[in-house]
Amino acid sequence: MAELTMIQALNLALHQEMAADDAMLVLGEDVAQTGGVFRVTQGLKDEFGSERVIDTPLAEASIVGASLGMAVNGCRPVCELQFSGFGYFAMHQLESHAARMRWRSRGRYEVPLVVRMPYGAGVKALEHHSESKEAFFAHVPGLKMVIPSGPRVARGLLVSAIRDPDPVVFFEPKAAYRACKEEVPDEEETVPLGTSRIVREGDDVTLIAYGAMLARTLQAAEQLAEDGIEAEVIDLLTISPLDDSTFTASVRKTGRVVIVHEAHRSFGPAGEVAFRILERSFWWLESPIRRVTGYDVTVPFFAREQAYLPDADRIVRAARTALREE
Amino acid sequence: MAELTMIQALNLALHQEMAADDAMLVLGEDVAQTGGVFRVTQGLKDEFGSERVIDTPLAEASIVGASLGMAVNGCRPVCELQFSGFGYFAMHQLESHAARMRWRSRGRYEVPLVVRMPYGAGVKALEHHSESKEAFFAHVPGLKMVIPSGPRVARGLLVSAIRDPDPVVFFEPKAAYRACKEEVPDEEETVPLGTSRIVREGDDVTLIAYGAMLARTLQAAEQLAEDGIEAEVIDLLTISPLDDSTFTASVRKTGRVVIVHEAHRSFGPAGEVAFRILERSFWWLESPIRRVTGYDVTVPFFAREQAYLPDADRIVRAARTALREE
Amino acid sequence: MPRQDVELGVPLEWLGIVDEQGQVDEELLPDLDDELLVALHRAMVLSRRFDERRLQLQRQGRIGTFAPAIGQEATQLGAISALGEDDWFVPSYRETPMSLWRGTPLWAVLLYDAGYNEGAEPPEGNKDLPIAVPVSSQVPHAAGIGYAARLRDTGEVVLVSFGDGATSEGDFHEGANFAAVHEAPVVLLCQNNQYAISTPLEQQMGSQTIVQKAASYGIPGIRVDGNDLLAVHVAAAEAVERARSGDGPTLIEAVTYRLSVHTTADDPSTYRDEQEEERWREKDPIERFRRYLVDRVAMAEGDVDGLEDEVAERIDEAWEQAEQRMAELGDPVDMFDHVYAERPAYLEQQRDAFQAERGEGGDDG
Amino acid sequence: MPRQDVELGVPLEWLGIVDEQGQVDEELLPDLDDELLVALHRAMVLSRRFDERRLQLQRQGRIGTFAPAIGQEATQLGAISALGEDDWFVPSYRETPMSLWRGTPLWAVLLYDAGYNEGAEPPEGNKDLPIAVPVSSQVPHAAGIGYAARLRDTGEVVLVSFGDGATSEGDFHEGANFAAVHEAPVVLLCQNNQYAISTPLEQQMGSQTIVQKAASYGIPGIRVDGNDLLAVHVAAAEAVERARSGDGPTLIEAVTYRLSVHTTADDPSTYRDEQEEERWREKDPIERFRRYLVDRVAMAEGDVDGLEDEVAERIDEAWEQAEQRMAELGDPVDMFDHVYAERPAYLEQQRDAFQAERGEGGDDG
Ligand SMILES: Cc1ncc(C[n+]2csc(CCOP(=O)(O)OP(=O)(O)O)c2C)c(N)n1
Ligand SMILES: Cc1ncc(C[n+]2csc(CCOP(=O)(O)OP(=O)(O)O)c2C)c(N)n1
Ligand SMILES: [Mg+2]
Ligand SMILES: [Mg+2]
Repeated sequence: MAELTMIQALNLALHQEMAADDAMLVLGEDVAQTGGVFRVTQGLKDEFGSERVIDTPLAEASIVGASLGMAVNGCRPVCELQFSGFGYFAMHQLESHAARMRWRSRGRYEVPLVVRMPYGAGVKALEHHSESKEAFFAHVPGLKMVIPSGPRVARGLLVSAIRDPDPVVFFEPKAAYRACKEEVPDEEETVPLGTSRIVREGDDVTLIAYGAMLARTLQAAEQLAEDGIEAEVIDLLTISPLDDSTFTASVRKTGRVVIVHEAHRSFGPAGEVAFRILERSFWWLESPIRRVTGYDVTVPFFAREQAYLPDADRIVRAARTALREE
Repeated sequence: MAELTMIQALNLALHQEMAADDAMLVLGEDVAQTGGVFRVTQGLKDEFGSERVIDTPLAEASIVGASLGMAVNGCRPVCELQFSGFGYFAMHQLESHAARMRWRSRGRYEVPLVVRMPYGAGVKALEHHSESKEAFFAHVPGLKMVIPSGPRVARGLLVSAIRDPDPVVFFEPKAAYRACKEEVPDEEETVPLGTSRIVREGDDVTLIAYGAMLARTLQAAEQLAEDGIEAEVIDLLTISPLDDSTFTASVRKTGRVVIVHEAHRSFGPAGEVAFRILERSFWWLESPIRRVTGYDVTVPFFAREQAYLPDADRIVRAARTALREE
Repeated sequence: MPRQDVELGVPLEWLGIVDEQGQVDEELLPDLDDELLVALHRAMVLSRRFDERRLQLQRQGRIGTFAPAIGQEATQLGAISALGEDDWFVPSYRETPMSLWRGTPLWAVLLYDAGYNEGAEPPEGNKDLPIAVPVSSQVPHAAGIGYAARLRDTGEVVLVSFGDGATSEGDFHEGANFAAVHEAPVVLLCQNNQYAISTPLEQQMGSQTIVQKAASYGIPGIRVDGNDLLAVHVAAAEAVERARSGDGPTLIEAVTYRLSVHTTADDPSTYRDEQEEERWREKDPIERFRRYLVDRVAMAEGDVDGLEDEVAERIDEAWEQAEQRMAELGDPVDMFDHVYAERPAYLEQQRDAFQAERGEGGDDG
Repeated sequence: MPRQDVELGVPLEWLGIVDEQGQVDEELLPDLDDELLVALHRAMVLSRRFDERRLQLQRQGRIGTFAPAIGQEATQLGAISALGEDDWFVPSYRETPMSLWRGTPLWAVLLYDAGYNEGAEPPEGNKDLPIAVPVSSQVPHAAGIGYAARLRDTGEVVLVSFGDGATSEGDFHEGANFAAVHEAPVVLLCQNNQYAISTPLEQQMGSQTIVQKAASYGIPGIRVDGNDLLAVHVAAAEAVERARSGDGPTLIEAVTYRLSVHTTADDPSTYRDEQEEERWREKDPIERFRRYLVDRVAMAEGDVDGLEDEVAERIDEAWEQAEQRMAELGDPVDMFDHVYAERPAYLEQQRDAFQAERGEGGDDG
């Protein structure tokens, strides 16, 4: 048991899985010699050698495409794209191949592949380094889309993703990389894909979030509690396949919902969460589902990025509005 | 005034706009010499020459990227990607540049670019030729996403898209390319971007559709009418920016809604339409919003593609359920 | 020296063995078993007749669109016959002759053409990837399969096939470079059939040859007469050998011609003239190889007629089998299979709803 | 002939003029005005000092991360000085020296570094694209700008700059090929600074040189000593001239070295050793050019000191201006600008809601 940042927790997962399974590889731009621009893969090359921990050419489509080939030929590649803003370079390999190889070959070829990408705003980075387009990947059948919120679940989810027989897009919230430390057990721990969790119980309003927005949502819940409003906070963890039982059950209890994400508002993930609620818990709704999201503008350069992001105040206001209405 | 198929109507728009504006170019794979795999660009090369109607190398990212360059340097390129299933190859050029150049340069550089892509299932084509991932493009600030349903609006929308100062992704429903003919006026006619239309009035239930699904939705409305149920049918035409006034007004009248698209269900466009209704017309809803969509599976090869697609029966059933509930 | 030429550091060669007139360069002639030569001839004829039959079936509306390989049989069979059974084959979408040689049954090809996903399932034990439709996108896969083969020390080689137009795509570039950097055991076979749909080479690329693109990756390149089966075979065998012995990838440009349509949706008369087609028809690879066989191998002209009957019969049978399979495979509910290893709950619900609707009992939405 | 070498059909050359020891090849020496030479030297010094100051500012937390060009000044200024004012310049993200030469004010660069979108707006009349962060993605833009220039007969040339790692991306390949096929007036300048972040050339590409990639596109390639300003200038001037006269693109590989960090987030000691850096520091392009100037042009050693003071002052002033601009630009509501030519209704509503919330009065969601 050690207190770890998310970076350290992810690094632990990679180390342990590589040690446990010779078939596992790590590849990407600058992942080997320097351990990645965020050092998530630090130490792996020294321990497992440069055949299993590979600095690739600067070419995202081939990183994903070659990983797929490795997966088909008996390996378990975990590749890194340096920022999710550069994931679009590999979109066709993900959509047209990784997601389809099992299906296309009628189960003959599996693609046990993890594509790691740091995502999200809030670290004063350059353009394209603050993207949150998880909706792209969540909309593709055959892919799984996972986003951890803190060190411990990050480790558990990454282990599950690596062991999963299907391709997983794994978004890591840069803003949460070093934001806090958590106790992470030394021994194996997994968090199953496709399961969300209640991180705070409450009867008055359901707040649904994930990734870097979870911390801000919990902050909002604290603020609401000061006024005697008890929010139930749900951390989605897996965006697709989406666990809709936990939040629809919560809505049946509270009748009021706010969905929070930093992705752009229009055509963002909140739409799917809302539709599942409509389909399963409509009659329990006491006010319209609300969302607090990034705006429909390109994420501004960092001087203005905090204004773009949802914060606790916006979430509190939305919750209050949801509670006021009926 | 002539009776035209959608292909002919689009061709008319291209001819007239090229004749009217020397700055307009058409480029893409096989668009010049043969007039495109669907012949939408037929005759353009003969009339306007191979400098303005360009057969490009087989490379989607550079087709979009070079088009952007042309747009920045005084041209109005209309480029074709042969099928929307190959549009992911150019995703990074669309997301990271076309959508952002105006914004990045603070208005100094405009990108008056149209990216045409045939989309959708139903024509017995090969794998990747039946995609409907308009949600990708609709989620990107700075892009517009347009989908016509029939010949006349196709022509009017394409003209508007060409004249628009911003990049427009223009999806053409293959299944509607030659499905019917419509009167299309010889003289100029435009359909404004960002405006949906009511194609059938009714008080009982609102059916919202677009593209190739409009015809099936209208068919469903006819079937419902046989039982005395009057459906209001709305054709979105522009997916983004989404006109939410028309359908939210309709919902206030009917209280019941079914959204239809052939895109996959999860994280599909219906989520956004539903959320706008929640935000603007929740209190008028008399039953949960329902959706009839493609399933969350890769579009099957063509022997099974009709089973994948929404049909009139599924839409009718959903409407009846929406009406039954309260 | 202040101004001087740069050396490439890799060989770029041209190779032909049996020319159009049937002239043979004895020194370059490979030493192949007669049995193999006869089998290759048979495979060429089978592929040709199979394509012709499929063109008919398509016109009759019994199958959908497909990409015939007519004219490219020497390239495909010359190359694939250099690959071992335990090696990997990564096709694009025009490789029926190669797939048949590797063991895909005729009926499976027909099933695919008729729009059934089941046609794409590789036969048991076979190491072919399924058809890749997005041009060039399979090249990085080959690099990865090759990397894994080297890492796991399996001794496997990977042959990946693509067209002339495919070399313009970023994926070709990235995949070739990935393989080159890692000296992966990959053979890059470019079937230069002169056109990408309607687009001829000179509008496709700035370079005069495709083989010179090997220079970009620092790998050997060989340009070969793609209608000369023996030349292609020699080039491919050298490349396979190089790959297997750890010396990395080779780019082969096989210069050939698509004698038929791009796919059945295509009309070549809109972009090329009869004379050009005629010139290439004179270079027909099957005819050239047949003459060589009759000259060199104990094969009589008569054998060819027997072959035609045999081939026609095999194709008839295959169509019957395909029809039978189609009848069995009617159920569209199978579209919910193989999306993930395990079907997630929401997909199970969608499947249930689909089944219920077909019973007309269920709700939707 | 049955087996023979393939000809590339394009020249691939190496060029150097003033070597490390200051030896000059008189025959290759270009005939440039003293005034221009002095201005280029001044620009090199300004860029170097500006990068150094920015490294300080970044460490103090006053600006964010950026990519210094220290060590690459000869490559950048040699090349950009061959371009006319009416030509286009398409940078990636390490081209501050070039941008400054083209007229971007120092304060705008600082504004960009401090996270203000306003810093990316090109100055009035200037034909530079803004910084492109996604590696290689700007290469196709240059091809398109060039195509339009040719079509509209403007006489413009486009210079696009990118790194060694950038050549691995599909976009480089596609963009270069597009330009080559259409003989667009484009100069492809590869700044080979030996590393892509931590990745050295030999892990980046299979080829021994970058210049040989020109063969893929059938365009001339020239490899040049990138720390020799005159050599780079000559190569670029030839390429610009070729482009302008309608003979299409050229690939220039300028061999140089990034003497400093990749960006301020980088620690080079994790991937390269002091000795290597030392060897390259001895080849410092500014020092080499200064010696040449003192020898050849009527410039005294003393002039250099005055230059340092002048440059320091300019940078001080620029930082003051930038701070002033930042103070004026506080309002985040500007993030709703320039998304489209006209703000659509839903975005107007989001903007209104944002404004209302800041007044603490509004609802959200
Ligand atoms: C990425 C992508 N873009 C476009 C297409 C449509 N398309 C199918 S085949 C083809 C031409 C391919 O030409 P080439 O590589 O020469 O191979 P050939 O068909 O001649 O064998 C095109 C453009 C596609 N399948 N994939
Ligand atoms: C498409 C893309 N992938 C990854 C990155 C992250 N990244 C920024 S610079 C860089 C290395 C670029 O190397 P090179 O092309 O040699 O240029 P240099 O930085 O050395 O000037 C990388 C990987 C990026 N910006 N864009
Ligand atoms: Mg071809
Ligand atoms: Mg570099």
